[in-house]
Amino acid sequence: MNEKELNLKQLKPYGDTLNDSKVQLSFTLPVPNDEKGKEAARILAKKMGLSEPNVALAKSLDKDFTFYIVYGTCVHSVDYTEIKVQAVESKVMEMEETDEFIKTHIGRKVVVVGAATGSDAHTVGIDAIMNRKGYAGHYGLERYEMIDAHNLGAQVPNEEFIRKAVELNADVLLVSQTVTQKDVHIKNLTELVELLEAEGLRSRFIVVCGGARITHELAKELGYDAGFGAGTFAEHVASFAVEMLAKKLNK
Amino acid sequence: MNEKELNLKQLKPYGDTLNDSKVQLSFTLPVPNDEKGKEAARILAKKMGLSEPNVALAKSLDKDFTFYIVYGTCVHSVDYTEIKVQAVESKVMEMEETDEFIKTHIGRKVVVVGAATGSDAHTVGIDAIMNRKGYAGHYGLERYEMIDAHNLGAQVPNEEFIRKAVELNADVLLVSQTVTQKDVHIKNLTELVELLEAEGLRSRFIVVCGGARITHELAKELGYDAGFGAGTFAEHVASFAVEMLAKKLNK
Amino acid sequence: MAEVKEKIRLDKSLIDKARNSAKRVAENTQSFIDLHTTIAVERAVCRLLGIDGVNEFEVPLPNVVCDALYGHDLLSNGAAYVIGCLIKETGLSPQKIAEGIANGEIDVAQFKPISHLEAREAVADAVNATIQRIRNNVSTRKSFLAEYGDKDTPYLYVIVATGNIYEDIIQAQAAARQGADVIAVIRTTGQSLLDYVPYGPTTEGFGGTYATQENFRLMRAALDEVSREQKRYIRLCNYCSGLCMPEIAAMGAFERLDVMLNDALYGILFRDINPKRTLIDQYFSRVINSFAGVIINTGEDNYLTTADAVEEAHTVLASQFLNEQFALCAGLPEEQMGLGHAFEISPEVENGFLYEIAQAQMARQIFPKAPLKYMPPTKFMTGDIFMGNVQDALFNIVTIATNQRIHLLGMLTEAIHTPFMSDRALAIENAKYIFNTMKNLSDEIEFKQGGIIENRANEVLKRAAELLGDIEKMGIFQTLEQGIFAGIKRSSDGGKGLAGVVKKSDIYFNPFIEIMKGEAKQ
Amino acid sequence: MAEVKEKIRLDKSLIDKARNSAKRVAENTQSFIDLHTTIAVERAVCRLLGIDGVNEFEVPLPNVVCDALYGHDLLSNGAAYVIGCLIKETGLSPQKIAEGIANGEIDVAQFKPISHLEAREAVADAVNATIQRIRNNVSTRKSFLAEYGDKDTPYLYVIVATGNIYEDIIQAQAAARQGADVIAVIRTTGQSLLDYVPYGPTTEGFGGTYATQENFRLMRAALDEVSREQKRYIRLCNYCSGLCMPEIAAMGAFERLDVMLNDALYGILFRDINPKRTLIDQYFSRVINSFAGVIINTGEDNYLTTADAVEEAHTVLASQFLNEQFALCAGLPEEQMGLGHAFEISPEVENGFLYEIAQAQMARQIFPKAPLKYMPPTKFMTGDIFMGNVQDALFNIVTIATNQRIHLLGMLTEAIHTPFMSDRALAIENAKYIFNTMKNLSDEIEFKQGGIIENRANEVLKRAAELLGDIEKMGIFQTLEQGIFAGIKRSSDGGKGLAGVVKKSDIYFNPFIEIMKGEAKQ
Ligand code: B12
Ligand code: B12
Ligand SMILES: Cc1ncc(COP(=O)(O)O)c(C=O)c1O
Ligand SMILES: Cc1ncc(COP(=O)(O)O)c(C=O)c1O
Repeated sequence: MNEKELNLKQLKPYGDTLNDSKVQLSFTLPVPNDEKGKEAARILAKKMGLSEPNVALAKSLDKDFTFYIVYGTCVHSVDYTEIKVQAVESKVMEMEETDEFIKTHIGRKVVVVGAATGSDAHTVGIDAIMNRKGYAGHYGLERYEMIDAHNLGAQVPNEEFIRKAVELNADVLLVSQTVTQKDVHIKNLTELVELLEAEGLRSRFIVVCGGARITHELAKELGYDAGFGAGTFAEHVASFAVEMLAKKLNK
Repeated sequence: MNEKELNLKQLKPYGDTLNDSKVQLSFTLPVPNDEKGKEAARILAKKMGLSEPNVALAKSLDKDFTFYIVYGTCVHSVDYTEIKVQAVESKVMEMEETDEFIKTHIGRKVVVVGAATGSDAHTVGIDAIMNRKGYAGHYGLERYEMIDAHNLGAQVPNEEFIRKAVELNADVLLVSQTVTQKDVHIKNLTELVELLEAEGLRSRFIVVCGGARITHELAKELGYDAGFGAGTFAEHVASFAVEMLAKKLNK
Repeated sequence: MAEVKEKIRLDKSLIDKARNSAKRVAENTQSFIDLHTTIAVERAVCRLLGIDGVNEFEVPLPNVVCDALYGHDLLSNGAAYVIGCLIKETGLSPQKIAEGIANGEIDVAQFKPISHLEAREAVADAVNATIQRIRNNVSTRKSFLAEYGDKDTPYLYVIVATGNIYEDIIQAQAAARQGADVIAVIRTTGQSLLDYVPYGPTTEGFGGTYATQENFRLMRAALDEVSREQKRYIRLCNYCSGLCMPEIAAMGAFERLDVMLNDALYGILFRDINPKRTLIDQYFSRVINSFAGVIINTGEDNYLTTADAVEEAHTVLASQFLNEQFALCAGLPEEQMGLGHAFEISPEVENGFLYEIAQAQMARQIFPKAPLKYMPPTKFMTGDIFMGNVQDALFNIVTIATNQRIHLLGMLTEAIHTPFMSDRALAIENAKYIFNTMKNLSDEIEFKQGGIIENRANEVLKRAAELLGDIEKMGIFQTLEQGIFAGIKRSSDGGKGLAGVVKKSDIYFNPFIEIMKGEAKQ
Repeated sequence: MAEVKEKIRLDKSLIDKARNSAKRVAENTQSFIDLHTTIAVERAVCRLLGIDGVNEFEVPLPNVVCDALYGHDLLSNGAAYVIGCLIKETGLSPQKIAEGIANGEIDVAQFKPISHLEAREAVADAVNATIQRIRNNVSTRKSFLAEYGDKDTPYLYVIVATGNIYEDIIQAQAAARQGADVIAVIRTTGQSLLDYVPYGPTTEGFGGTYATQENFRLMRAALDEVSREQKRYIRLCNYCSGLCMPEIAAMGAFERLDVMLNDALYGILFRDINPKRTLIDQYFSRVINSFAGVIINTGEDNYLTTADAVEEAHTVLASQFLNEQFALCAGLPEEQMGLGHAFEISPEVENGFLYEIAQAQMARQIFPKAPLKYMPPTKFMTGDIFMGNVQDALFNIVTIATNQRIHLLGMLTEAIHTPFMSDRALAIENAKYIFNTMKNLSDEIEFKQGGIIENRANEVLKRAAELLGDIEKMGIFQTLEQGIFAGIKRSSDGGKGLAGVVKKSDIYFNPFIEIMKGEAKQ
């Protein structure tokens, strides 16, 4: 019925009409708020692929800083049919199923050690995964019958984290990272893997990271077995970890 | 004092640090809200030049429509030193100066005819320029001693507008366009110039357009002598028009 | 809808004085209206008689018929009378007669006059069929509401305006699923000045979509689908305004629209339509809306897009009183009077929010049964969409704090474009958040006696009463000539459409007015 | 600041009961505090005696000196005593002595003991110089305020957090020009657990910028510049918290900071710093803040980032009472007590806004002279920046409706990143709009007697009084062990920094406490 058909090979943004390609942008430029600045904003928007950028707002933030809101029509499109999502591929099991799975396939308690590492003091994320009461009605790992969960809290240095993991004979390490300014999470996550490798311990553990800005893709890149972002519940991590552990042990 | 210097040849967006190139985007894609959709949003953002797009929000608008807010680091930059702004170049004179200028250089009243043309019913813009009381404390053309201003109101068809202009022996035509959906303003503005040309009248008038989404650049492209956007006052148009008229008459 | 509490003490005698002035203005005008008809009224009669479709040049048959009548100076007899005569003569249906006129087979000039009573009898079947059809629509609406219930908190009202009815449907359904209660399809620019209603589904429009009966039907069906899915009756709104005001009322009645923009003065002021034409047209349109159970929305908010919202607030109130009385003349019950007002005070005015509260609460107390239509900020919206969303939030707060009924959601991109699907979703999210987190706010807060709020309300009331006193003296036509509303001056013999105004002849009758007015207050 | 009106009727006897319980808890704790010192307290004494700079390994000289004292079990005598002895012996300034210790020329173990009185006399010049320097700062602030006046509406408080002090300055100046009244420089992650204060200007940090004295100085100068330009005194805030709490108080006093995050319990709960260490440290830090005219900001808002804001609201109030009493023990006047609370109820809670109003108004009435610090929504902010700006708007409304004092602006990008320059500007724009358009709101509205708001406030008060009754029975240490606050359990012998706690010897003295406490309530 539409004049133009939805073409998933050339997926375009939608404002109020299919394929109208409308996009909103905002950014600040370190220049005064005048016509020249607006033109700079338009040029930038054009480089980003907006064919007819409309500077809806130019607002002075200070003498030499101006904030722009720009609307326009984007020339780019996405081949939606070709998208392969890098996602954790385990089937998600309920708590009871996971416990059952561990009994059947592993035959002993799985030891999980978690912490917010480095200088990161945000515990809510790791607590959401590990604490008994869990998060948004989803129980945490401490409640799993077949999981022996150790939450080391926050601001745990990587060295200490590894020491504890060895001491507790961990199967799975859970690392939470919330602060991402200046990519501090990447530095910190990389350091952990490097330390593990240096000590020849990497293959001993399943290593999983998580946090609001963590994606599975990033985690894999950094040498982790998996990464979990916003909206994760304990069952997601647990399912993934025990399935992988079973494979590893029964190889 | 900054680690990186401000380089106006490669001007970049500013988030909280010079040259951090931070940009915010939002758009809707006609796809379901899932991981694949988020990836599509990231791919689009990458095509727009965001090197590390972070999908801060994916919000369902309907089953097959999802709204994304994306932050990222833009790879593009602008050569600010090369920007030439297409702007109206007349010096802006106060009402009294303009009247004086007309007396000296033209020696008779200047006839200005204005309207919101086509189906556009927005009169506030043209009224702001023409009505005696003006706008935001800036008197309108009707108050100018040496200007004979005729405001024809809104929804004036182009044909009628031209007829009136000829009848009133106009020097200057002012056209206001507010509605821009589906580029209706461009169609309407183009039509006026074509009609004028067809009737051999184009050179007889100074023709100026204005409106919230009108730029001088666009106006020139469409064959107008000037275009005025948001924040215009009567004195801007008056200065431009009388200066151009004086040149034209005294040639 | 929640009961109105007397939260600010208003001078009751001033309310009565203002209302009485307005009543006399409306009654005086009504005696003028009763003597006249218009070409649009007669086209509406044609439609109600069942005439639809277009000729080979895309001219709607109601226009073909009425232009023919007009051309032969027969319009003063009323379309019903002439068609009645032709039915009697030919035995054809009104539609066939119209087609006959269109293809030249029937020449209206040649019609055989019969008596008033005979003509009435001749159209009776067609009239009754229509009356029944509209009654069915009213009862369908009632059964939807009986099944799903109706909310007693403010309705979330959003617009769609893509220009393409199919795209509008996608947007409307999405909005309804997100929580919208009323969907208004905005009309394309310029439609109000067309002296005919376009025909069929349309996909091209600027700033809105053509109002056609087929577009009404398509959207109604789409919204019924979502109503069933969401178990919530989604109301449909369009514009009963412009040179075809009564025809659109008829179309809306046929297609079960629930809400209609319909103002006694809007067309005069904002579209330069002739005052006489508009006043006559609005009367019949309201008779129809009233019968069809349509809530009308009046357009006082528009005043504030040109006039200052602090200075001219009393003109809004005065106009509400006038719209109320004109509506009562047309038999429209208070429960269907969506009198309009708006949140349009500049964000830079100190204590502007308190004035908005004052005016909104005042309107509730003065029109306690009316489902007031409250309009969002538009004039002071800028390209700053973040700030804009906050302005809209404050508007949402006034609504929940004063219990407005029809709440038109503000769009953060108001100054930029007609709403994107996402703009609407953000607006709904904004309002839902506020209505929930402030659910009982209006019950919890009281306003200081003799404070800024109470004083402001009484000041506006006082000025409105004075103004209505003046208007009563001048009468409506002179009032319009003086530029009292929105600073716009309109002479009784200027503007578009005056030619379509015709004095009724002695034989004139409009079979619908009587039935509809009789039954309106069901 | 505007007078507090009794807009909700609170049970006065419960307020008294709660306050008395807190008073006894604080007094009992104070007897423990008085017997002890810590390595951080002594480093602060060193700083106040004029010791600054770092050794070749970047270790600050106050650490070098106190580590040496600690190593030789001399810390219990207090740094002032030992340095007094060394001054007497060498005739050198404290700074030269510290440098001597650093380069090995002076061996603290070899110091020649003298009498308490003689030691006091030896440090007197250094002490007086510092006291004078701080007094000058206080009077500079006063003359700024005398010249430009001070607003009596809420202060707009924003943070800068780039990690780079020079970039912070650009942002801070921009914000101040936009209308910010208080600029807080957020600290880098992890600094609170460093047992020393880094030195010099810094350009690397994560989620914030190192608190160093040089950074304080640079920012102070930058803000003074804008103060002069804008004719408005811009206040500077930093964090007096963590393992170096009293040292930072000293640095702030030197560099004329105006506001300091400074809580009696925060470090214990949120940084797992040893409870004894924190309680001793907070005491001296508050003595200094009090003398330097610094408004402290307490951290009760943090409870609600982990605990539920509806369920646990009473713990916030209980903690405010405790902070108040601990502050009084340190001589801090009520006018400098920026007790913390926060707008952290889920946007999905029905009538959540009414609860926020209730809690905010209650806090104002219970602590009428305190310049309350009110924190914006953080926990329920999401990546939806448009909705976020509305949440922040509602928070702004509560502030203006209840007259809060130190108003921390919420950022629409709270869930995404530390603020961009534009985020801050949008936040300021949001607040300025609301504070202006609702200027007299708090004066205009009244709350229904026995309504949701009043009942909620009394319920929170009741639960807080009960809790404080329990705490009074348990004492502060056991309370912390039980996890009463934010659900976090802390044992008196756990956490970081316990080793730095030392029992004072008989010869111990801290020359600053006496002078500063004596003069605090100027
Ligand atoms: C609460 C909070 C705090 C509390 C933390 C209390 C505590 N005990 O954790 C306090 C007040 C102490 C705090 C302090 C600071 N914070 Co803070 N804080 C937040 C806040 C408001 C909410 C975070 C949160 O609790 N989310 C809820 C949890 C459940 O979500 P989550 O962490 O994403 O976890 C989920 C998933 O990510 C995943 N997950 C997380 N970890 C893991 C691990 C594994 C293995 C797996 C499988 C899954 C997983 O599962 C969880 C459940 O679904 C955010 C802003 C916001 N609204 O997001 C800022 C925020 C995170 N904080 C921030 C900052 C900078 C700080 C400070 C450095 C300075 C400051 N601005 O105050 C300090 C110091 C902290 C430090 N040293 O690290 C920034 C981070 C910016 C950035 N991107 O770098 C934010 C975004 C605020 C901001 N805009 O400035 N903060
Ligand atoms: C007021 C208003 C109305 C009033 C108009 C009353 C009147 N008598 O003019 C009413 C209510 C009638 C109205 C109706 C409609 N409107 Co309207 N309206 C607005 C609103 C709120 C403000 C416009 C305004 O008055 N601005 C103030 C003036 C002073 O600014 P300005 O026009 O830009 O003029 C300045 C400059 O541009 C310049 N200028 C302008 N003209 C000229 C000419 C010359 C020669 C020169 C030199 C300079 C110049 O100088 C002026 C002073 O500085 C805007 C939204 C917004 N906040 O911007 C929507 C808006 C313009 N309307 C819009 C639309 C679509 C409509 C409708 C079609 C449907 C609807 N949504 O209601 C109808 C029908 C109108 C029609 N047939 O054309 C859209 C346009 C979308 C687009 N970009 O295409 C907007 C943006 C709202 C929206 N988001 O949907 N509208
Ligand atoms: C009563 C009324 N009719 C009609 C309209 C719409 O304008 P148009 O006449 O262009 O359809 C409005 C505008 O808001 C209105 O308030
Ligand atoms: C009292 C107090 N101190 C300190 C901080 C900051 O944390 P950090 O200890 O990481 O500097 C806060 C956080 O908001 C606080 O409220």
